[in-house]
Amino acid sequence: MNIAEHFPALVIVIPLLFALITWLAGLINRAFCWVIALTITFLCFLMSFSILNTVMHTGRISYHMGAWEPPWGIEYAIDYLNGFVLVVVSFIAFIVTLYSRKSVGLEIDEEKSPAFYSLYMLLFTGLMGMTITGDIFNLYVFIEITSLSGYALIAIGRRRNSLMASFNYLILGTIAATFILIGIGYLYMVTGSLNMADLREKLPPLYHSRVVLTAFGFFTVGLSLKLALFPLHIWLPNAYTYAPSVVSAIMAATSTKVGAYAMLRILFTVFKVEFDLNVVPVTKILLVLSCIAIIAGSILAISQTNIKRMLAYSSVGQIGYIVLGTTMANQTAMTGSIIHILNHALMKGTLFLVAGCVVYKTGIEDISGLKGMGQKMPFSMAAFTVGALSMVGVPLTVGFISKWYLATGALKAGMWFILPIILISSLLSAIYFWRIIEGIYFAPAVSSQHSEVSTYRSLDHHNPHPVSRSRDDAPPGMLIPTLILAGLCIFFGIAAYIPVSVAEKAANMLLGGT
Amino acid sequence: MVEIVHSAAPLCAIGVSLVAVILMVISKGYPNLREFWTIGASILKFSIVVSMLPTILDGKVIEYSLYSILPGLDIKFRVDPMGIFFALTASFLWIITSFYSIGYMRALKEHAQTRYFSFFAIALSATMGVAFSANLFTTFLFYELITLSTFPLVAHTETPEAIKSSRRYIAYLLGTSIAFQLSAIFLTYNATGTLEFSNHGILAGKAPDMLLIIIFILFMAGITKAAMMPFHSWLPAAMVAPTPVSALLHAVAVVKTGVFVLLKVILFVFGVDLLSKLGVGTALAYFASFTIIVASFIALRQDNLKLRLAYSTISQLSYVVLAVALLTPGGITASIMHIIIHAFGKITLFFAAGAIYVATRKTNISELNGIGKQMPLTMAAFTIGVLSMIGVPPAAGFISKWYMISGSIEARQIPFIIVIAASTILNACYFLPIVYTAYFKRHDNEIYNEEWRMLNKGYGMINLNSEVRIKEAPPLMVVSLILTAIGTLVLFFWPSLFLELARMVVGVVI
Amino acid sequence: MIEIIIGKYNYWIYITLMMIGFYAMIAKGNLIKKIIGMNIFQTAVILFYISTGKVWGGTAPILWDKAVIYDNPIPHVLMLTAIVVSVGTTAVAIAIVIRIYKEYGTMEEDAILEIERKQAEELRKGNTGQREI
Amino acid sequence: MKDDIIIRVISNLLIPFIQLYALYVLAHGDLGPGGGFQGGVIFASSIILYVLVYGIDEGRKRAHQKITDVLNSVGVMIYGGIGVVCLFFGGYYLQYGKLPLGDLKHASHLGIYGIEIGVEVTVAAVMITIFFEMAGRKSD
Repeated sequence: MNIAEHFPALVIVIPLLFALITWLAGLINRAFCWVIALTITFLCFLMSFSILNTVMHTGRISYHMGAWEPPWGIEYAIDYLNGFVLVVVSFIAFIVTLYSRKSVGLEIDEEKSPAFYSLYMLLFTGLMGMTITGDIFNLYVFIEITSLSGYALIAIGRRRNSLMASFNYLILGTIAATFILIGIGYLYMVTGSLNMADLREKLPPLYHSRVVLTAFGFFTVGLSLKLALFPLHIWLPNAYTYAPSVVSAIMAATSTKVGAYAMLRILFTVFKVEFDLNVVPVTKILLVLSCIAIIAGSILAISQTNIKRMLAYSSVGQIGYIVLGTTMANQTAMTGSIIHILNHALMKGTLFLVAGCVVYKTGIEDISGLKGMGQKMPFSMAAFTVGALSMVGVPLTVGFISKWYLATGALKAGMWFILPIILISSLLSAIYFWRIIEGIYFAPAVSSQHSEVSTYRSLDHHNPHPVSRSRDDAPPGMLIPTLILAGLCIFFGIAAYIPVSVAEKAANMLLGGT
Repeated sequence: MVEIVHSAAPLCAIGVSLVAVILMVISKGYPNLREFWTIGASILKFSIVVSMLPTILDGKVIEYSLYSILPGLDIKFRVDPMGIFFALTASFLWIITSFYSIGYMRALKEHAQTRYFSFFAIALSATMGVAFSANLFTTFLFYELITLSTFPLVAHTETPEAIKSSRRYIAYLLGTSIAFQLSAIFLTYNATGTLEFSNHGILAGKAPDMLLIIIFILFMAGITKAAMMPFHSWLPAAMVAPTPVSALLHAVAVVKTGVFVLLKVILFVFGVDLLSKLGVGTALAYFASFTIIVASFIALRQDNLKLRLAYSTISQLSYVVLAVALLTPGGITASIMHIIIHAFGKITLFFAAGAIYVATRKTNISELNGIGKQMPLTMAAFTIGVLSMIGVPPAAGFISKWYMISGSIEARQIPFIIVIAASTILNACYFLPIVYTAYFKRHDNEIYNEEWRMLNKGYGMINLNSEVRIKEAPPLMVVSLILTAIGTLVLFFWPSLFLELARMVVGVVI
Repeated sequence: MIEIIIGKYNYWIYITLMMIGFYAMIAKGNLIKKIIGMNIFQTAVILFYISTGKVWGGTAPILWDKAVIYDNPIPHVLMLTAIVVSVGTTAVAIAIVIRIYKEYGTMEEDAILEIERKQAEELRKGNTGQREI
Repeated sequence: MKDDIIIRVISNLLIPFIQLYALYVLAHGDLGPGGGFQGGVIFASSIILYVLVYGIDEGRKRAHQKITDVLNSVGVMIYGGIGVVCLFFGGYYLQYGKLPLGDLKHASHLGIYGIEIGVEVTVAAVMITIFFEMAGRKSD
């Protein structure tokens, strides 16, 4: 038995089984949970990496569940695109798990921590499953696994505001999932198939059928809700703000990304590019929506005072970027879109993890709470700065790579008006991040050398929480994962060819090339 | 074809101060050691730059490809006559500024000195990066690095006023470069498929004229470091920084980076032929003229010495732009020469302003009555700087004005001669009163002392030394500013090396 | 026209049910009613699936010795999964609502939002108070 | 309601049959209508009936929380475990035919039974847990 052959099944089954084992182990000793979660996410990361490696060498892998042949059985199909997303998801999950031990200890009741890790693993299973599956109904099932564990994770914290956030997410998430289910039903009605690759072959003659058009409409709306495309983003800010920091981090970094991936799959694998461009003007609609999302997300982010809420709105804008690249249907922009899945996961992961560090150390979520933190938490704040610069799109960070591809792609497609939109949003993000960075490093705070000025400073109303400047950074368990992500923000900004080489192939594949 | 030498020397020149930063942070607790690293790095950097000079004078070009992020996004260095010209200026003045900084920071017992020296070194690295960059991407990269690394320097005092000004600083520099410069780069890449500088431009024939003009306008608006109106107000705002920062960065490194990049864009991205075909050169020249005159008028009204110098800088920077916009050999020579000539002159003036501040804590011109007697060396240097600004021999300013006028004549653009003449008069109007105040007005103290003497007649308790209470600034500072003043004179008498480099640039682009 | 209404009555039933559920989910203020609406919504989809799998005159798809007309079993199987999902969603929803009731003492959305608004205002006041000191 | 003799006797009588029926539904799940999910729900309903009659505390004694909690997970593990065991015998995930349980048909048959048992255990345990969680809350 060649075990590597079964990795596609194992990356789903192992976390699923261990989600439950985690919980049982928690009955014996709560400390086991974190160890198991860490081991399993790491194992899955290695397996995903191996899968991607195989895909890069041999092309598309198809795994038949229970040895049933594809059109009938459930197929797990891995190509360049989802191999890439698998690695991203499992890596971020591993990093966040590494980070979670202290943070969970602070933000979640101790007796709930086994449940937390169990749900966390289920969320991870769901995300991996959504990514890997080649069966459209299986996709729905994994969307629901992801969502259900997501609702529970958001509500698991101590804050009561999180309950309403979670409930609203649940209602909207259920609408979204049910819409997707209806879409699947209609496609099954006319084709009798649930396999994505099979649907791709069977659908073209039916492209003008009203049933297919209806199905497509339901898919688009349902998935847009799932990935929080403006104006269907309303569940996202509250959910990210009130969830425990770890949950915000993993959801912001991976959950919406996998949603975007599912969108790509439906738009470009189940349907063909010709359909999106010629039959239904969906690319045009999404183009407009994503442009609005980019601008609106940035503007809304500026007006926030809670740091996690600000990051959440910024996510709304960034999701706009991912969708934007797909709508132009040319390879450069599509590459930008796919690579932004990784890049945004890294950047937003870093930023949310730093927010978690600050909450851990000070309990403050307000932006003003970050003032003067440059002295107190130098490493966390350095990571924040890297993440922020990356969001702005400064060269040598990952943000620049995404913007480069999106902008040149837009120009190649002859869509000039996208250039100002991308740049305006960069400017807006520069505004809301620079505000914080300036506060971090140059906030008025008590310093002995400037006694004359410091009396004035302590009266300054901008500084409601005078913080001591003595160094008191987050514990290494939280700091190291944060710094790893921040480091990767720079590493992949420089060694961009690594993810780009995969993303380019994926984009080419989605657009109908070989 | 130009012979290309592959060498890592440009990378060393950039990297040496970055290495020094690490050493500085490590030796945080030992000020003397830390300052040693600054000085050491500056001298090493200058000598590396000088070591490249013979190769360049031989007509060769040094190239070094560091890394390629993606196709089209290379970090690549090329040392050409223009780059080495700028690098020589900046790295030489860094040595002097280092000494001056040490004197200044220690005399004022400033806080966060390690941060100050570290970011200063980073800014200089970035300046070298711009000087040696071989393509627009590398330029943009280091351009942004300058902006980011000078921010802590502008906000150094951390007072609310400094924070406010630095916010404006970053908003102008980062904002315009993202909004305009980056979009111009995207458009250029889209049109040509490359970002490499080329001797005759890369854009010719690659896009419709309308688009080219748009790209040109975007570039001009995006390179805000050149402080052309209406994007100039960051420069006066940046004057809240400590004086050495204003001196080196906001009179030399940052603003000269602006005009340098502008020159690069005009000469190596568009090319002289294309621009004269499009006819935007003249438009730019008129624009620059407007800035020259208006900034001079604003400078007239400033009482704060550093602000007056800042507006003078805005006006002088536009000389460079005006000269290159003429697109004639004389104009280009003038603009390149003016980079170094203005650098030496203006740094002298700023050094003097800083020395006056350290010695007297005075910042306003109206308070400087009689200062020339108390600080004779400083004010002598200041006077030389003023002469250079106005363009009076034997100060070097004369040379650039000379070439500028000859360039205007070559281009048959008489209006610009009038502009240059008018601005010379204006320069004199706002600089000479300072000199007059310093030498010929009686110091307040003298009046005060006389009154005091009369009042206390018979008590015998007069401190007879009180009128010389104000002494020269610390020796490190005075020596520095004298050196730059001498440099201004030397440039007038022996400009041949730099003229040679400028001539090489002209030979290449036309 | 009449054919569309009569002949495809299963769709009309499913659409009506779905809209009832949808309305309840969006418009009702009581959280439990929202959950009920959600259940109706999901049930409507289940009905839709099952009706598409029906073959006129077909029997249950059980393996007999002789070949007969039988219904398409796949939609049924799929709906088995959907029912499980629906049960899971309902369970999570009710669990959250129970906690909401415990925390806020009400299940009316408006009342909860009012409480949250007041809380936020107090927090803001507290902050400004701190600032004035 | 445990004081009501009729209800008590009838439910005592019914509960074993309900449970037996649950197993019947399970056993015929592979070829006929039914299966683990339905069987599990039916099984859970017997416990729920018991609780309705005898009250929560009495019910908890029969279906102890620890046990249901563990069974929640065990069922899924049976399911997943069988799938993984298939891998060891050279099959794909859940390819029961490769299990060493006789010929292909037989092995598939037994494999699917194992799966159904797993589903039944989990569904029954989860239903019971949900019921206890909802019903067992005091009005605190």
